[in-house]
Amino acid sequence: MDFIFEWFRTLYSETGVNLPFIYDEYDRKRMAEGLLTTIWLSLICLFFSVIIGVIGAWLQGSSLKWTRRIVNGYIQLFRNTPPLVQLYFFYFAIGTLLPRVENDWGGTSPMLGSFAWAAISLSFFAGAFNVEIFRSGIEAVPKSTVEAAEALGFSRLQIYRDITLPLAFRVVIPAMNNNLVNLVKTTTLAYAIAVPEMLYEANQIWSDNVNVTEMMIFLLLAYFVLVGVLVAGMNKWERAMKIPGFG
Amino acid sequence: MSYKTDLPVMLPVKPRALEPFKSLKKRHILLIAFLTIVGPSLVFAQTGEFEKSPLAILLDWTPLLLSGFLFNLVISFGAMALGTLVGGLLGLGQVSLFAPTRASSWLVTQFFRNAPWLVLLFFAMFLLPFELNIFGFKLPLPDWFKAILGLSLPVMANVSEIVRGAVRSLPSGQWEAAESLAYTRRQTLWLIILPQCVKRMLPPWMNLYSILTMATVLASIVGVSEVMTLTGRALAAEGGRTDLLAPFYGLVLVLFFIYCYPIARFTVWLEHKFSVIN
Amino acid sequence: MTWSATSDPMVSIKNVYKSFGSLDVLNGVTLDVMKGDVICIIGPSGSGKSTLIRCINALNDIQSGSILVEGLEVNDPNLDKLELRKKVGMVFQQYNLFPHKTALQNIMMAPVRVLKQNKKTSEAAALELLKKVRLEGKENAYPGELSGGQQQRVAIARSLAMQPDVILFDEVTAALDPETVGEVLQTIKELAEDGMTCILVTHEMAFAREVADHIYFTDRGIIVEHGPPETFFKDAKDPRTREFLSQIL
Amino acid sequence: MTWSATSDPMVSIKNVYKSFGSLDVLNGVTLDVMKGDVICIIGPSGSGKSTLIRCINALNDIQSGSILVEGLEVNDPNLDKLELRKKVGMVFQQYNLFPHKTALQNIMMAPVRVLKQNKKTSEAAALELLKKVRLEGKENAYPGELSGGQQQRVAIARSLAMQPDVILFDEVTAALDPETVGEVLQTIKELAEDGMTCILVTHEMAFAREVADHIYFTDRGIIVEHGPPETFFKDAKDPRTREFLSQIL
Amino acid sequence: LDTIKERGTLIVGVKADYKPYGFLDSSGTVIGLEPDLAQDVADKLGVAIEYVPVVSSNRMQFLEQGKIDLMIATMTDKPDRRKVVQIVDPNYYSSGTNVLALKSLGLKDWNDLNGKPVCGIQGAFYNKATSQNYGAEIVAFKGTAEAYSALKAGNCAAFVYDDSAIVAKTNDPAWSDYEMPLATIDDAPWGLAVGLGEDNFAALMSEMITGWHKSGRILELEKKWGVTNTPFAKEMHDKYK
Ligand SMILES: Nc1ncnc2c1ncn2[C@@H]1O[C@H](COP(=O)(O)OP(=O)(O)OP(=O)(O)O)[C@@H](O)[C@H]1O
Ligand SMILES: Nc1ncnc2c1ncn2[C@@H]1O[C@H](COP(=O)(O)OP(=O)(O)OP(=O)(O)O)[C@@H](O)[C@H]1O
Ligand SMILES: [Mg+2]
Ligand SMILES: [Mg+2]
Repeated sequence: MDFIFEWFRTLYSETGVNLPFIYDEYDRKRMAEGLLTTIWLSLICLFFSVIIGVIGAWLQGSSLKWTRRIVNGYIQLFRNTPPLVQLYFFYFAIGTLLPRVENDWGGTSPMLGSFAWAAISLSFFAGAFNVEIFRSGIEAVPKSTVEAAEALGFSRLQIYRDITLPLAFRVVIPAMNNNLVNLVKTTTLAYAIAVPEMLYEANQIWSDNVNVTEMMIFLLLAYFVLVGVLVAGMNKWERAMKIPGFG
Repeated sequence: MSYKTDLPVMLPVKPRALEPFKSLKKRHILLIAFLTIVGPSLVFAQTGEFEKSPLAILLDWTPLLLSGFLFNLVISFGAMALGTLVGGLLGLGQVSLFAPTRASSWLVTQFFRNAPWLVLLFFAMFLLPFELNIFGFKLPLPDWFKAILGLSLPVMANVSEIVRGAVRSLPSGQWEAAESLAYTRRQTLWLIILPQCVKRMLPPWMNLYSILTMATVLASIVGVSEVMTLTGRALAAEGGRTDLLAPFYGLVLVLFFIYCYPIARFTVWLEHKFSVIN
Repeated sequence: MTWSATSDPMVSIKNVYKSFGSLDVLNGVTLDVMKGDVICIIGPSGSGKSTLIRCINALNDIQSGSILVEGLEVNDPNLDKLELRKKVGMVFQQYNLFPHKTALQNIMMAPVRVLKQNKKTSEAAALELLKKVRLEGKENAYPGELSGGQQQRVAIARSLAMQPDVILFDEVTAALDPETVGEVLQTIKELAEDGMTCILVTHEMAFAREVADHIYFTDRGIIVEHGPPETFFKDAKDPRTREFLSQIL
Repeated sequence: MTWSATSDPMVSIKNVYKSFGSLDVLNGVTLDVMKGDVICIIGPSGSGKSTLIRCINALNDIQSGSILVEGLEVNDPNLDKLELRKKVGMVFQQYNLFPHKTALQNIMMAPVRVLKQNKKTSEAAALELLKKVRLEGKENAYPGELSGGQQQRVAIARSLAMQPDVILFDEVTAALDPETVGEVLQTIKELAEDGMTCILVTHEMAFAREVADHIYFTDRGIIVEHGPPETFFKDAKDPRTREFLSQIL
Repeated sequence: LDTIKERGTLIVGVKADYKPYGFLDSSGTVIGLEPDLAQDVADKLGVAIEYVPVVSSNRMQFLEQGKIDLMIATMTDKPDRRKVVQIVDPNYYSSGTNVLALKSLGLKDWNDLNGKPVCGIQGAFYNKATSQNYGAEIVAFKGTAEAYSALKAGNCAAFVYDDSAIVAKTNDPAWSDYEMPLATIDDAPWGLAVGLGEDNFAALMSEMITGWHKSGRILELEKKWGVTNTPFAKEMHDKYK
């Protein structure tokens, strides 16, 4: 290991290409934490945004007018305002309205920290898109298939869980794929509320080392790999979900 | 072995049949405004901790914030124009017959499409010089212009994909018919293919514009004096009062919503209209 | 068994009216089906055959009249639909199998989920049913991998798995290739011979003549003529019936 | 005019081989078409009829053999495709009109843009052609506003506007409603009577018998049998041809 | 200098988010201690004044490009900066690093910050020092507004920033529960700058700064903007009196 670090240190002194997050222990730790935070935040948001999508699409099919209206209002509000402002609104505005808890350094702090708010805000943002995506998937399931399940005595919830949702899922994977890739890219916004994700840590490092170019290129490559892994995973999943005999 | 069945299980996702175009209703805005601005201010007003009510302060600052929002729009127009221009060329490159052009256009498109917008913005902000030296002329590159450049990069990549998608979505019969009438490839592209693509490209293009407009607030992170930056400055000037946060950020939300929601509705309407015609 | 009105009917339809918006589809339909009966409903397109059959199953509700299925009143807002559907099976023109489940799973699912049957027993029963519809060996095939006729037979087995007292068939051979129609009709015939109560909508006159105990002819939402097949096909009285039969036969 | 090999043929196909990947579609096709001839190519689906016709127009390239169109070698990498396509018109099964242009513009566009004709003259010529295909008054209609048969006639007029020496028709009536097939066939018949050289792929046997000077039957990429319609339909020798004809007629 | 007179306006780069040194009022004009100093210069020259809001990352380039004539923007005087712009002697002001924290927290020493979340400003040079030397967990925001909000909301235990700004804050009634409990570190003078080669202008400015110190103008402005008089300002006043 050490000689690799040495090599990068020499690279810096010889060519000026400065990659402190490889050879410097402090920066390496920061960068690794940033990467982990980004992955963790992405996974949490992926999970919850899909949950929100599934539940929202179910509520949208409700027979109660007001339930549908509220879901629609949620979708329109979150789709038509900047995610960054949503993040600020959640963190600064709503965060201060919630009850406070004792913290371990002798004061009171808001119930939720910046990471939690980033996770909530981004999940709601991506969830708004997922509701629409699932809704269109559900509409693509033929009515007659649902009727067949009805005729077999399935309840509404059973039909949704066993028939509609599994079929809708398969139709929407490409669209959802796209949305989730966007979500991973959007996690960079958490930078603005000081969530120590990759962009934040990179920014700290370039402030200290004045190596913007190197950090920038590293960031672009890192996101490229992250998005690539996600897309590969989703494609694999799509193939696994493929129904034999169709398409 | 697979049989043809009529089971339409894997139908492509269809755009939802829509009621006729319905524009934003006043009460919708009022509701949102209440939820985001007035409500939180009232919660605080009852605590009576401060001398001047949050709403009054917000009203003081509104003209300035509006001017900041106009600046966001200027940035969005600039980035959209630039991104569309370059992205259009890149998209044509992606359908070129010349393999190296096709491959390199594809690569550039994918690269900028998969990078986070914010990172691209930082990219433009920090890696572009403060001024360009062209033949001894010093062309200053102010921050807002760099923001336009930075935001136009992802726009460019997305426009490129839109163009490619639209061209690919046309039935191959159109190409063949034109070919057998002895049109050159260029004539086919400009006279037959692209005019038909415009209609297909319009909805995704408008969608992209809406996304771009919402992304202009990212410029605040790199210090351009747009609405979020001004909001930050206003809050600093008012001394970091926590009761002002909700109304101020709420106002920004409302501003964007009023601008972007009609665009979204119009886009869905267009999509629906075109899908009926075709 | 021949048609009779003496003992208690299994399905009893009385004076049923049904309209979609301003379109009147059923204009007072009355008919009874006894246990073990096989009845066929024939008639021109749009005459309300499918609607009638769907009403029996509460897939459509009716405006007025009464439909009694083994004592359950279908036209009752407080009807327990699950109870009804355990008694009444239905097979559709478009088969409507669940495409993401294998043939076996399609058959087992409802007994396990709805009747809360033990998985083992319902699997055994499902395999038995697959054998009955002559599809041994296809249990792990997905619907997309089966021909139309095979799919339709799986659909019949799926319906049988719920052990209904009566099965409704809505033009179950209309979407099939001519070669596979025979397989499906054979399966239904065997069912009828086993004593299952069946209500069939069909355009296959030869088949109707062979298996039906009683034939009903509908036009514009009413039953124009009915009778046992021997008399029905030979000496229909109503001019519309005669015209229809002359076109079809 | 009857089929002969004495004078110079307008289209001369010699020993053409063509495959898509590992799929051999044309396996040595040879045929000649004289000026003013109308030839029909018939054969089962997938036998390579469309592929053959598309090769004449260089929409598909060939692996080996030679296709000469008025002395132009189509299988020549340096071929001026534009020159070829000015000589050869083509009408497709799916019409492929340009949906964003009116009927008149569809017809005028190529003469103006490709042949650089004067706008006035080509407009006059286009109107003349519309009259010929009996669509006077439809000049300002968009393709979406025309029936299938009308669209196909506009497509024929569009092809004629380039004043080609030979026109290729690929099952031009296959996508049409039965009522409008007649209009289109009538138009083609008039063309043939005017002395236009035509190569037709068709399943309309009666039509082929009436207009063709010579009929070719293809199967699995080779010409199995050919001859003038009188003898072709009466005493085909090849068993495959006979089987095909027995199914179709 | 001639161009300024010819143009009739003096263009000054000032901060716009740094209360009380330079900040916005609700009409969008910049006010504060530094703009007042700039106004003095304009008055002296007899020309109108125009403010250009600058941030740390662009202020020197603006001066280089000639986009602004004069920069009074809380810039710390550093040797490498003197290579790029002409920093005028003597320094007009000074500040160091300190923290703003709740009185109830009872901070006494920088080491008390160990393990606590401390708000900061992205790109500030003391972030790394605070976290490496004293073990604080820096939570860096892009601007002061966010940092103050986060502190007030209780997201951090303290806010590490320029002491002069913190002093001003503690005088604000809304912040009466907060204090500046630690000893200032890294005290450094602020420099006012003009473009390289603008020697005449630099000489004039040098004279102006001496004048401000002499007359006690700086002390007076500190009072006006609610800042307790800083040791540096007093010392300079004594020195030039
Ligand atoms: N859900 C519905 N909404 C509105 N009208 C309907 C609906 N279902 C059926 N109809 C109409 O009711 C009439 C009877 O339809 P039904 O399907 O019962 O006829 P059918 O006798 O089964 O005809 P076919 O032989 O074509 O299946 C038709 O005119 C049909 O258009
Ligand atoms: N572009 C292509 N790529 C691969 N295979 C092709 C292509 N075009 C045609 N084929 C294959 O070549 C074979 C011949 O096709 P062709 O369209 O010439 O048949 P055809 O005689 O015109 O049939 P039909 O009467 O159905 O139109 C078919 O098996 C077809 O699948
Ligand atoms: Mg029916
Ligand atoms: Mg063909």
